[in-house]
Amino acid sequence: MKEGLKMIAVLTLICGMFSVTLAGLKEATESRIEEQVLTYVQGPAINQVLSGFDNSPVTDRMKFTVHGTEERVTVFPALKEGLLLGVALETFTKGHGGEVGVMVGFNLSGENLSGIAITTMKETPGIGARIAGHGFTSQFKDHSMDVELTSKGGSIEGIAGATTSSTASVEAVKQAVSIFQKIKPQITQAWPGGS
Amino acid sequence: MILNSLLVLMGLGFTAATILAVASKILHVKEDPRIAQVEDVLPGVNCGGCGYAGCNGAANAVVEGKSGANVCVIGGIETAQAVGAVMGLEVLDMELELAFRDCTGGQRAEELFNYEGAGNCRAQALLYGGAKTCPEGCLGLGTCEAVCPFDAIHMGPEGLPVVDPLACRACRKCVEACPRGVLSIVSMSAKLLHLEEVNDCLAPCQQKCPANINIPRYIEAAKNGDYAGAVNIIRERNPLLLVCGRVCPRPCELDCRRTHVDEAVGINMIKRFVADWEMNNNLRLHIPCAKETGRKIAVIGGGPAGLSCANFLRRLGHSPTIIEAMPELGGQLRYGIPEYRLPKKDLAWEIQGILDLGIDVRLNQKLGTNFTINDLEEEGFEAFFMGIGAWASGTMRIDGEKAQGVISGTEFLTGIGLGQPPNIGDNVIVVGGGNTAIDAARTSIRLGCDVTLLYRRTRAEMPANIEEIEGAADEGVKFIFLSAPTKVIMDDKGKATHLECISMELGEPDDSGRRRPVPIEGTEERYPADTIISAIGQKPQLSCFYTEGEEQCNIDFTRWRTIDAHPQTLQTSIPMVFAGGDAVSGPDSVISAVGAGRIAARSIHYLLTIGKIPLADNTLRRLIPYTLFKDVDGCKNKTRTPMPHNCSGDDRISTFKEIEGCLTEEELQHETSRCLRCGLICYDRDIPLENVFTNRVGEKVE
Amino acid sequence: MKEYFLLFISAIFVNNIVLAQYLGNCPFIGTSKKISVAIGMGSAVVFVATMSASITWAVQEYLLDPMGLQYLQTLTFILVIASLVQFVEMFLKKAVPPLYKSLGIFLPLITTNCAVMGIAIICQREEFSFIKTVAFSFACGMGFMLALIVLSAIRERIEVSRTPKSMKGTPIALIMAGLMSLAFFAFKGMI
Amino acid sequence: MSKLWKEFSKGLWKDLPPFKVVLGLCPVLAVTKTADNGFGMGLAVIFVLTMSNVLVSIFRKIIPPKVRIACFIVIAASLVVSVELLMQAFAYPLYQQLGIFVPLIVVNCIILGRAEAFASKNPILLSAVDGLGMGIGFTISLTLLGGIRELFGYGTLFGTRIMPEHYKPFSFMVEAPGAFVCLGLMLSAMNIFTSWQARRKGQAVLDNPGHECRSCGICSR
Repeated sequence: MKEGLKMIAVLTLICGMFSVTLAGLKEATESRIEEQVLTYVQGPAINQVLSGFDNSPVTDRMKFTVHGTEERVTVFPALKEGLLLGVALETFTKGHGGEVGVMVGFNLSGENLSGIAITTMKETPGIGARIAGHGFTSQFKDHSMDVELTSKGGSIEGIAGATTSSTASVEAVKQAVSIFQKIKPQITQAWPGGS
Repeated sequence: MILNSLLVLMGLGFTAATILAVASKILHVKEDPRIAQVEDVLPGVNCGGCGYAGCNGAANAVVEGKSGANVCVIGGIETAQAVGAVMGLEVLDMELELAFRDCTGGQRAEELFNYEGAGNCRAQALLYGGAKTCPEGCLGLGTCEAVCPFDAIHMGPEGLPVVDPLACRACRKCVEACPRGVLSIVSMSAKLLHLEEVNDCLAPCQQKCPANINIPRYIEAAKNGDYAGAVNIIRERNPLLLVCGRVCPRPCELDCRRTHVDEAVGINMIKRFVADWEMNNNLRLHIPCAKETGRKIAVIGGGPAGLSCANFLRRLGHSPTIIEAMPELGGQLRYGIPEYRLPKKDLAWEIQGILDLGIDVRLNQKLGTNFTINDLEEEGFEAFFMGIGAWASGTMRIDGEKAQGVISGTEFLTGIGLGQPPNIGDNVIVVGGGNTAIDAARTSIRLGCDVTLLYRRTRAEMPANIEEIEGAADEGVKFIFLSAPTKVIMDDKGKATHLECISMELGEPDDSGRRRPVPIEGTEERYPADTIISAIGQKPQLSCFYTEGEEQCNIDFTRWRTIDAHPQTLQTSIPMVFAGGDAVSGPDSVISAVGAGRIAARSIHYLLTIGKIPLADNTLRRLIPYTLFKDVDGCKNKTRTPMPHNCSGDDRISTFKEIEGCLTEEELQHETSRCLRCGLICYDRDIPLENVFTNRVGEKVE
Repeated sequence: MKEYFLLFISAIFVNNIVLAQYLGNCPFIGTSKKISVAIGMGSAVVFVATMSASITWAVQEYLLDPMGLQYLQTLTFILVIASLVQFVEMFLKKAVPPLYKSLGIFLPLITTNCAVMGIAIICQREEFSFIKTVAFSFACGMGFMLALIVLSAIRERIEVSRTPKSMKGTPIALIMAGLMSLAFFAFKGMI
Repeated sequence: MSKLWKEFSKGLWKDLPPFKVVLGLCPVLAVTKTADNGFGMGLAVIFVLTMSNVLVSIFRKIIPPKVRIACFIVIAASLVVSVELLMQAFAYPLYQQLGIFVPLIVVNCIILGRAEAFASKNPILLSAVDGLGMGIGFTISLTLLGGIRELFGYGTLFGTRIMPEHYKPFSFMVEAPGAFVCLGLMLSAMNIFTSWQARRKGQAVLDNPGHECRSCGICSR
């Protein structure tokens, strides 16, 4: 029994010791990791949906509270010579195999979408996963804020056989549009508008 | 977050450790604590080399006593000692096991086809079972060499694997790898216990030998000058090599393949040479014995069968006691075979060597008179071997047999052996054609008598050794063939004076295959005789098995009034009683008795250790037909060395000096060089073997 | 139903855990010398992989996610798997000795089998539901067993054929595994 | 000093993983698509191996033998988590590339093998040096294998184009089959080299220079 107790004690203590160390390390690296994740996961998507900027949208990101809700949204601005060209924000909806993450870019000048990019998704390979393909996402480039699938009377062609995935991504864009519209005043306040 | 992490991880660690600790208590399988200790000292590599499922399995086996402290093949002596320390076992007592190659063929073994596939025996074996003609022979591609983890096997120059005894750890990898079963892991005990099987590599001589001595191997050793090696090889099957070197009727030489070239190899002369070499140099080579078991076994009868059985039991680690009715050990060797064939001092030297292994002896104790089996059982003996021989003479079944001057051959020879030669007068008639009859006749010659030997068939039918018959004729024994006694003529005092005989002719063959002699009416004749020695039909004396006043005894006999014993195990109708030698077979050769002694020892060993007597179904029972060739080609003639004789003339017929002599070293060299080194079907040719392909065993393709 | 069927096919053939995902290679090479051993090891992996993936799923769902401690995933998983394996070993030894005899000796080898840990982590990264986790981990285990048995069968034959001396043993086994992996590539077109 | 050097250098040649001691194959096969990845993985292993050896050596006296393996695992896993965090913070692309194999460092037999076979029996400094040597050896092997596969598979080395323009990348090399075959060939080359070396020195040539999973004590627990 004594040996058993010692076993338990040693294992527990070692676990405890390392947990503190690790937690400390986690605290210390947390902000840096976030930065890295944004740079390497969201960064490429932002580059796809925004263009013509000369700043780093990830470094200049800001968080806004959506009016009327508690939700906080990270917005990535595209600036040129300090003036705001457009913004990008990421939204998530439930897809076929899990969350579909969509980075949606907005043109401040024309009030329409500058493009979208899929950041994360776990759709069925070869079918739903085609939403990430160029053919699907490019439809959104310079599209008006009013997006809808053709099946529902809109102008976006869904992926054949992957209704759920197509709907999910369109829903995400719609969500982003509504958020954008709600926080637009705050955005223009935060960065000097270019137009 | 730090707090969360701390709590979760500590909780997890605590839970895991607690569950395991509790589980190890609740789910504790009652195990010998030594299993864990043994496992701790094993290397823990789970390599499986020991043949058990991992180190835990090996530890289990050790603790259960299924395996010794040297279970681990890779751990070496340190591990063995550590395991031994845990188990309290003496490590050094463990019997050494080594890989052993049975096949001797190698490159001289003929090939059925020219194989050019992958250089691996197992690959070759997939193709019609391999290219060698011999179904059991080594294919020689060295798979064993490749699998040996200890670098202990190397392919020798003859295309056969050579095991390095120092490097071999008996891991069995080679045994498993060999598709032909050429290699086996054997200890000394295993060799002693092995009953020859038809798929062993057995030369005809070894098959024929009643004791299955590995003849080619000892001749090979003798040829290489390794006389001690030869002696040890013989001792694996026959502890009485001095005796057999002198008196063996050598059935092996009958089937020697060399008989198809010229004459058989003088196998027994070679045996005698190495046996004499040991005795003359008074070497007393060390005879290894297995670890003491302390099991007591009574060996009743100190003749060749009893001596052999006691010898092998002792070497297997048991404690036999020989109980002998006569004042000295040796049985028929001492009391039946005359001095001129087997000098008593040589016999004594040989017996002493066996007793020196640690065998107890009780002399002058006769079964049934001085003790019974029940007495011995109460004394703590666990098994019994009956090697009581065949000492009772058959009767001639003629009138006047009770007359004074009529004695049996065994009686006569025993008297001589005891140093009390009976008064036999001048004219002696010996009746019978066996070795006992010849021995009696030749002994009588040496006592200065005029000896006539009466046999009811012809010389060709005499069961005695040809050399013996010739020797008797040389010494002046007169033979009367085709003549049978009908009546003993007595004088008034009841003393025999003449023997009346009738001539016979040979009729139809009887059960034994010999032609039955039929008397010819009216041909009676009388021969004068002071003494008539009847040397016919010895039988075991079975009266000792009957307790006084009882008709029945609980041991079964055959209809020839010998002890009934299982032919392969020699077990009698009483499970713990075994019997062998003349008592079972009727009068037979020394070497048969020696072989029976070993078989009985094997049976007793198994019965005492594992409770049953295992028998392979491919045990060698008769000669393997395809090994007996009609002709042996490719060999030049080499004359057989004549038997050297020590004495001649008067010296020979008037003294009991030993007649036959021993080879010289040169003669030995010549004789061993005549051996064809036969394997199962291979043998040494003078011509090289290249391009000799055969399509059927033993037959050459033209 | 079709989804699960596809999951099975994908886990066993298309994304075979050993041949396409490079997981569990040490035992794959180490225990593939004999078919009998391969079968024992394979079934042990199927068993342990399924079990540990299910348990780690629960740990992640009810412990790590609510507390926001995803970063401790590696640590907790390995701890849970190691204790689980040891527990199962003790349990089998007590409760089902025949099973222990055939499977038990392989269990200790599995603690450090990256296939088991890898399957658990993949299930988390793919955010499978519980049922899917069980199905997926079982299928992955089967994939491992399949590859292991096939390789051991090949190696038993290779053993008796002429291989260059330098290739004997592990090198030729690796090359065989490579060719098997190439063969399994053909399944890529299936889904 | 010579003892330290001996422990250090054995990982570089005598017991060079994974060639001399076939251990830790999964990362070897999986992350060696490019020399970069191999090198990065190697660095992570050096860190974990050295640190775990040091820690195990420190704690070796207080750990009860029955939970020995569990404790070693916790130590190794904690180090792996640290590596994960640090890699995410400072080398995120590498973390993305190595993916699942970063957490799987914990089940790399080398880590537990060295902890069990060496660090749990030796003082801190020796253990550290042993871990460092083994780690560096492992890194060299990984980088080498990665380099070869990258060179033939992409025509580049550490991302720089090496092969002539018209070289058509042999993409077999960077796929799973290529990994197996390439490692097999390298092991075989290693065998040839070892026996050549032995022959040159006049030593007996061993048929199978230790390519057995024997040296890793861990499988046996």
